Amino acid sequence: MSEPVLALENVTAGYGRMTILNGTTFSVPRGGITTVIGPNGAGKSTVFKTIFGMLPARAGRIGFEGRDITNLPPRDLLAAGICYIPQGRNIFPQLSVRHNIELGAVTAARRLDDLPRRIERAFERFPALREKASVQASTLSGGQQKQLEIARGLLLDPKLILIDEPSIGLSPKLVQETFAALQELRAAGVTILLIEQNARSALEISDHALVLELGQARIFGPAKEILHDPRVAELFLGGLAHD
Amino acid sequence: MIALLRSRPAACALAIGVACILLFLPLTLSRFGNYMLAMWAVMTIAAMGLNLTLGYAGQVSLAQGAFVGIGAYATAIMTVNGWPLYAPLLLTVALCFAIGWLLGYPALRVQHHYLAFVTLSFATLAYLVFRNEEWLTKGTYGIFGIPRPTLFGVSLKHHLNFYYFSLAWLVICAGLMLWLVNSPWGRAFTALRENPARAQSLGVDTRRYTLMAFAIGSTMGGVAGVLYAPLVEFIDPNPFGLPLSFSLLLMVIVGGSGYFLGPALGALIAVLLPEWLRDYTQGYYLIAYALLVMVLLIYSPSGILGWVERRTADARTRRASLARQAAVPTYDAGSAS
Amino acid sequence: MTKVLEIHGIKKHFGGIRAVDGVSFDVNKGEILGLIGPNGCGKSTLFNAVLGQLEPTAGRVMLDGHDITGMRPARLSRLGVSRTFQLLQVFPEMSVRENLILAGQEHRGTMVSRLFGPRDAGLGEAADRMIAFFKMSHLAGEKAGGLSYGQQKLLDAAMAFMAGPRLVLLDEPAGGVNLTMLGALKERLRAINSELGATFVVIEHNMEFVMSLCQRVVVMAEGRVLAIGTPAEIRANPAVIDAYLGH
Amino acid sequence: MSTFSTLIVGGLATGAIYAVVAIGFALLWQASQTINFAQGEFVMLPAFFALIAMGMGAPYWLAALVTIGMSVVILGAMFKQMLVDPMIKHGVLPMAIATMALAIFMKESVKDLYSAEAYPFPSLVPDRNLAILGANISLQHIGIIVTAIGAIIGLTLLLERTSIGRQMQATAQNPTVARLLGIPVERMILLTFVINAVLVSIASLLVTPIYLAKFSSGETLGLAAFIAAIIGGFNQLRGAIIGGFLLGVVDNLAAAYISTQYRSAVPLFILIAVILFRPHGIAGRKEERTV
Amino acid sequence: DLAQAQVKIACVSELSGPGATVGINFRNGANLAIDEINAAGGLLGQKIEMNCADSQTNPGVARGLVQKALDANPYAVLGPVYSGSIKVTAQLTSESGVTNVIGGEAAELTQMGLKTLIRTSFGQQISMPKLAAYMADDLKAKNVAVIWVNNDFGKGGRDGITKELKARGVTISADISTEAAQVDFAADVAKLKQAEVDAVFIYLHEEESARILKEIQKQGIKKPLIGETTLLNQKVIELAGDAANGVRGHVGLTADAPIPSIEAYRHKFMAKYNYVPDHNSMKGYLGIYTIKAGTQKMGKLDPKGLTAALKGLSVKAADEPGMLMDVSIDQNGDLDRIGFLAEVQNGTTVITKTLPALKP
Ligand SMILES: Nc1ncnc2c1ncn2[C@@H]1O[C@H](COP(=O)(O)OP(=O)(O)OP(=O)(O)O)[C@@H](O)[C@H]1O
Ligand SMILES: Nc1ncnc2c1ncn2[C@@H]1O[C@H](COP(=O)(O)OP(=O)(O)OP(=O)(O)O)[C@@H](O)[C@H]1O
Ligand SMILES: [Mg+2]
Ligand SMILES: [Mg+2]
Repeated sequence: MSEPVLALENVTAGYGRMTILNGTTFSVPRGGITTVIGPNGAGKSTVFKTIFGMLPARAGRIGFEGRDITNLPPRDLLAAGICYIPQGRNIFPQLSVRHNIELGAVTAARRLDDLPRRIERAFERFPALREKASVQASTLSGGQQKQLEIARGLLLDPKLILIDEPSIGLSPKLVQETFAALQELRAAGVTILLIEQNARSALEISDHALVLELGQARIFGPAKEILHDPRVAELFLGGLAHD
Repeated sequence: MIALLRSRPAACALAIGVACILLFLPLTLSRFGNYMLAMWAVMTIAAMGLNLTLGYAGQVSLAQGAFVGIGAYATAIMTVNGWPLYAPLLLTVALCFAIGWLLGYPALRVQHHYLAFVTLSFATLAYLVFRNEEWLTKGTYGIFGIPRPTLFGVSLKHHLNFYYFSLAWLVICAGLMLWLVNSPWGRAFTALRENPARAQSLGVDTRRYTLMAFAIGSTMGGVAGVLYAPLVEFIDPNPFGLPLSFSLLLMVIVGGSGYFLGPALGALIAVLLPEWLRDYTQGYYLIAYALLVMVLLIYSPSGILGWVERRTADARTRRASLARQAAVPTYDAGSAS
Repeated sequence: MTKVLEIHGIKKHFGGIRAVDGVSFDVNKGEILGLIGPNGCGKSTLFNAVLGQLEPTAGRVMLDGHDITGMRPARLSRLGVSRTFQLLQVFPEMSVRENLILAGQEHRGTMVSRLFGPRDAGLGEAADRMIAFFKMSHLAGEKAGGLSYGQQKLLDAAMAFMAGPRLVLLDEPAGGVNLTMLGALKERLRAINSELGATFVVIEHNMEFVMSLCQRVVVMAEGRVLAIGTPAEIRANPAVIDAYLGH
Repeated sequence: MSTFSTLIVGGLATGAIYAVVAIGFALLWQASQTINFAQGEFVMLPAFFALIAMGMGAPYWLAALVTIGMSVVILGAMFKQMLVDPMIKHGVLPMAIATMALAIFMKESVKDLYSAEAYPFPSLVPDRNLAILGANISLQHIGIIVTAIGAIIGLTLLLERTSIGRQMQATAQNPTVARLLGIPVERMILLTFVINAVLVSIASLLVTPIYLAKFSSGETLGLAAFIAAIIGGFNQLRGAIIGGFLLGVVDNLAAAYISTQYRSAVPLFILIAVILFRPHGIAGRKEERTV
Repeated sequence: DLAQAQVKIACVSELSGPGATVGINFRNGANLAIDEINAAGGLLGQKIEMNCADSQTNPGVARGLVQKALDANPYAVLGPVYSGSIKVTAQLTSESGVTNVIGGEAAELTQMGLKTLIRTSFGQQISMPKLAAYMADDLKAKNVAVIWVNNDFGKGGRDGITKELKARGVTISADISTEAAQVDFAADVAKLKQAEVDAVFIYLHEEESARILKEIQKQGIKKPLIGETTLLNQKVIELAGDAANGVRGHVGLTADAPIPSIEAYRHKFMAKYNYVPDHNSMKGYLGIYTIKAGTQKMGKLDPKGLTAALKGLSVKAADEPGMLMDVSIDQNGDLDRIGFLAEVQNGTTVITKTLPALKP
């Protein structure tokens, strides 16, 4: 296994006086899909927010490609080639869909010339967005909004993608297509860190899996192994797969 | 905050202390001191009403001052013509409740600054009626010689008596308010503020609660007016213009919007602080006052009690945090694979 | 088989956009009905048009044979119809427990009786039981806004159950909920369904959830009904596979 | 007839003044979701910068530049740094109240430190009258109308057509997401308030010859502009000018044909009808899909 | 309080709010007088000490402050200027028997049976008849338009002049109310234009007066424009420019009067505050000197006796230059004094006629 792209060492973070991550430690190998699973409230999203500088790490170190990126602002992280597609609803309701997507490229002003091409590519990936390109983003359906966010996140073809539960609100077909897209990106050498509650399908396409509980990395290992680990299945995957 | 008063012995001590101050401090004060304290009590009542409309139910109203005016004029007109004080009191309660209810209707259709505009228009109209309908309100000449009532044979002409009278009313109103916001209604009002759409889908009749929030809040404003008139013994339209509504709004926000005791503290800042500052800043007391208000809000945008709340919440969170650290993971990596 | 809800030719247009374009189907008493369809096919809009959140452009809705078209949500709720929204809809500044009590209180007595009644409107235990069932006891006092996504999703669903409803419409209750808790949710749903005889209409993209839970499934596409049938039939329906399930 | 046109033209003239100030309200809302209740005083103060500068012997053009510069620093940067930053996260009301206090602070400071008197103020455009529709309108007002329209066109182009403008809107609509897309949120907010500062200082130079330089002249102006912005539709810049004109004209007509005693309420109630009929103002658009 | 080394005079005035400009002038005038008196050895050898409290132009606040002042047993109370506030504060001062020298002009103030009120300027019941007579007799006006600012200042003037004009058989064919701080007078002047009148009576504050004069010029109305003290104020002329030319009226007090003592006052004031004083500043100034005159008549500092000493007092400017003009105070506390008819001619107020005191 090549040296890790992303490494967390004893990271402590939380909200106000509330400590959620204390001493979280794990590392993500280069060029693969790593899926993070764990109960609701385990701290998965918190890990992402901390990595991406949305929450201050009170202690510990976060390294990206050997470089210390602890508590760097999102702007720098984007420049470094990391992107973060959060959970829930993250759009600019009164702006048009196209403008929403374009804003995914503000950090790359110098390469704006090929922006139309990139947006075109996003529309190919999610055709629904093309017909909605000029409407207010708030009128989109839940799933369409999620598509918008994913398209926006992938606009600058980053090196490391932090993506938090992309499957929420997406139709099975689009989930398959999104996962397919992630696999393509992996093939192109992009590293993907994925949080999924839709864990079985996610683990199917993943190389590695990380089980997070109470803000601590409990297990890290090959996705297949963890998928078939009976205790994991029973504790986090709602019992053994019935197939 | 209320819960705090219930649970914490420290807070109970505090409450008793405050009670003592309110009861015995006035004995040591000059006529002026008591006049200002009474004014504080009166404004607190009005601000409490607004706190219900705005702080709990989340309905912006820039018309609270107008209701104080309505109460004050009803009282002035009737008592000058020999009616006893309870007559205008009843009238005011009925009148302000009704008008407040009606003023609530626009709120069913528009919100935020649009609602602010509608209520502001009403406040302007009320002021103009006070000023222009001379046959009723004596217009800009104002009404003077407003008698202070006699209660159980005790004349309230004396400043100290009138202060205790106002204080008594403050206690009554506060009691009613406390009971209201602690009833399921209080929860419904909060829900109305937080997420009306969801509240509706859960069976909260947002229409009726909105109207209620306006009606009850306005009524409190009216009651404050009923006390204001005999306190000052003269009224003309000027004190009941927009500035009063704004300063009541200020009291609510600075004290802590949506906190039961917020208005009392807010009124303390808005009514007593400037008077206190006069003696230390010569002519510049309003500048100093404005500065202090800004600093206070910069330091705690959620008002004085917002700050208190955060402090108390911190302690709770710290405990919860420790509990979370102590929790045993269902899966310990040791026995993996 | 008695019909709880009848949807007759509901349309909802936004300017040129025909979000819902003439949908009709019935919901039988005591069934759990799945509602699926591609993103943007009009499921949520249909819910909103049926439940008075949006004024339908055309069509009628009957509850127990009574016309309830465009009836205010609050009244519907008090007729025993409860729902969840697709986007998280909790009361962020209220504690989890308060959220749940609120969800039930308006169904207890009248406005006046509530004013004079107990603070928790007699729903304290019920709320605590609900919290315990969804394993959130340690969060009972937390502000709902401070919960994780999945926790809020669960709370949102739990709120829909508090009033002991007769008809529940859930818009993607499973999204983001951990598989283990999803089992619990499913169990809860079945319990309310069998014990209280409540009827459910569930929008969900999680096929495992839908197929294992629902007796019938309605498939929508582009604002219309594409197919209605048992899970097995739907799974096998090529049109559905093509439009929605994928291969 | 000539009376009527006098009223209309006069109303438009006054309306333009409201509009010029109202633009600021709309801008601050669209680009930072804040309401500045000191906006009137923001227009009152720069005139005194100019007076002081001219008092020190500076020619008008220099005084004007100094005024704009001072405004940018004090009403733009300092305001943003000291008041907006700590409060912007906490919703509209605390900010509104803080700016109310700021308004008192500014009024009282000018009154106590400069003077309570009203001072005439040199006009950028000559104080001559022009006949339109048989009614006289002063060049000053025409200047104001032109500026108002110019400012609105300029700002609309900035907000709708440029990436910067969209980043400003994005910042206002969802600061968190704006941050994680790498939008320089801080700078966008600063920019918003700097633009507002330039706007008010220009407005001040144009309006003060008519309103006179006086500590209290911001009160009525600020309120009228606030109302104009709301009527126009808070989230649309062009709404400001529509609202301004409407308020000015309705005000005159009401005073002339309905009641002078109720002149300051009648227009409001006419306009309430507008608001209830169009809950998002005349030019305003619905804020977003709610369910 | 005879023991104390200083004479404490309590001042309550409108230092903020709508009345700020008026009240601050009042205070400045008073302070000027006090400086002079103290420099000249004080009042019966004792220094006068005065601090002025801000009533925010709000009767409720004014009441509190006068209460506060009385709690400290002052020698006399000066102010407020706004009649509304005076109505409530005067109740307190007369209850406590402390002399209250006021700046208010409302007619009824001295008719409310309040024992300790003393004016510093004509009440409207004195100035309005003079104006009405001027319009009816000199101008031969048959019908007149009245434009007034709708607050207690303007309303009082409007009611006063209306009464007097009606009494002289003049009809009010346009009665136009305006707002304080109003900017756009197009509608009002348009109404004026429609009403066929022989003269226009304008009773507004300074800035508004200036604005309406400009609008009148703009709409090209050529009727005689009549006003009371404020309309002919130097400030108005400064603000209105040539639009003010031709304005005429009665002036009770004016810093522009061609009287040596007043010119001297004007210079002293401008030297101290470097802006042109208005009549409100003179009220404050005269207020202090009135107290001085009363005290000297008593020959001792007796707060209880002061009112009595002042009532019926008449002072010659020759004996007390600070009084600026000969004046006599009647039993109600009203003044009798010369007044002026003035006209604005190319940018300056010219006194066209000096009206003698009623009882010279
Ligand atoms: N904004 C917040 N303020 C306070 N506490 C928070 C906040 N967000 C999350 N928490 C707490 O942090 C813990 C972890 O939250 P997080 O969102 O990381 O969980 P998660 O693993 O992403 O869960 P889910 O699978 O439901 O998304 C939760 O217990 C939650 O209560
Ligand atoms: N207020 C609105 N204005 C304009 N178009 C709207 C509005 N609301 C919904 N739409 C459109 O109607 C269509 C249906 O939206 P809806 O949210 O019902 O889809 P959905 O079936 O719930 O999709 P999803 O599974 O993604 O939630 C979408 O194309 C959406 O863009
Ligand atoms: Mg999460
Ligand atoms: Mg949906």
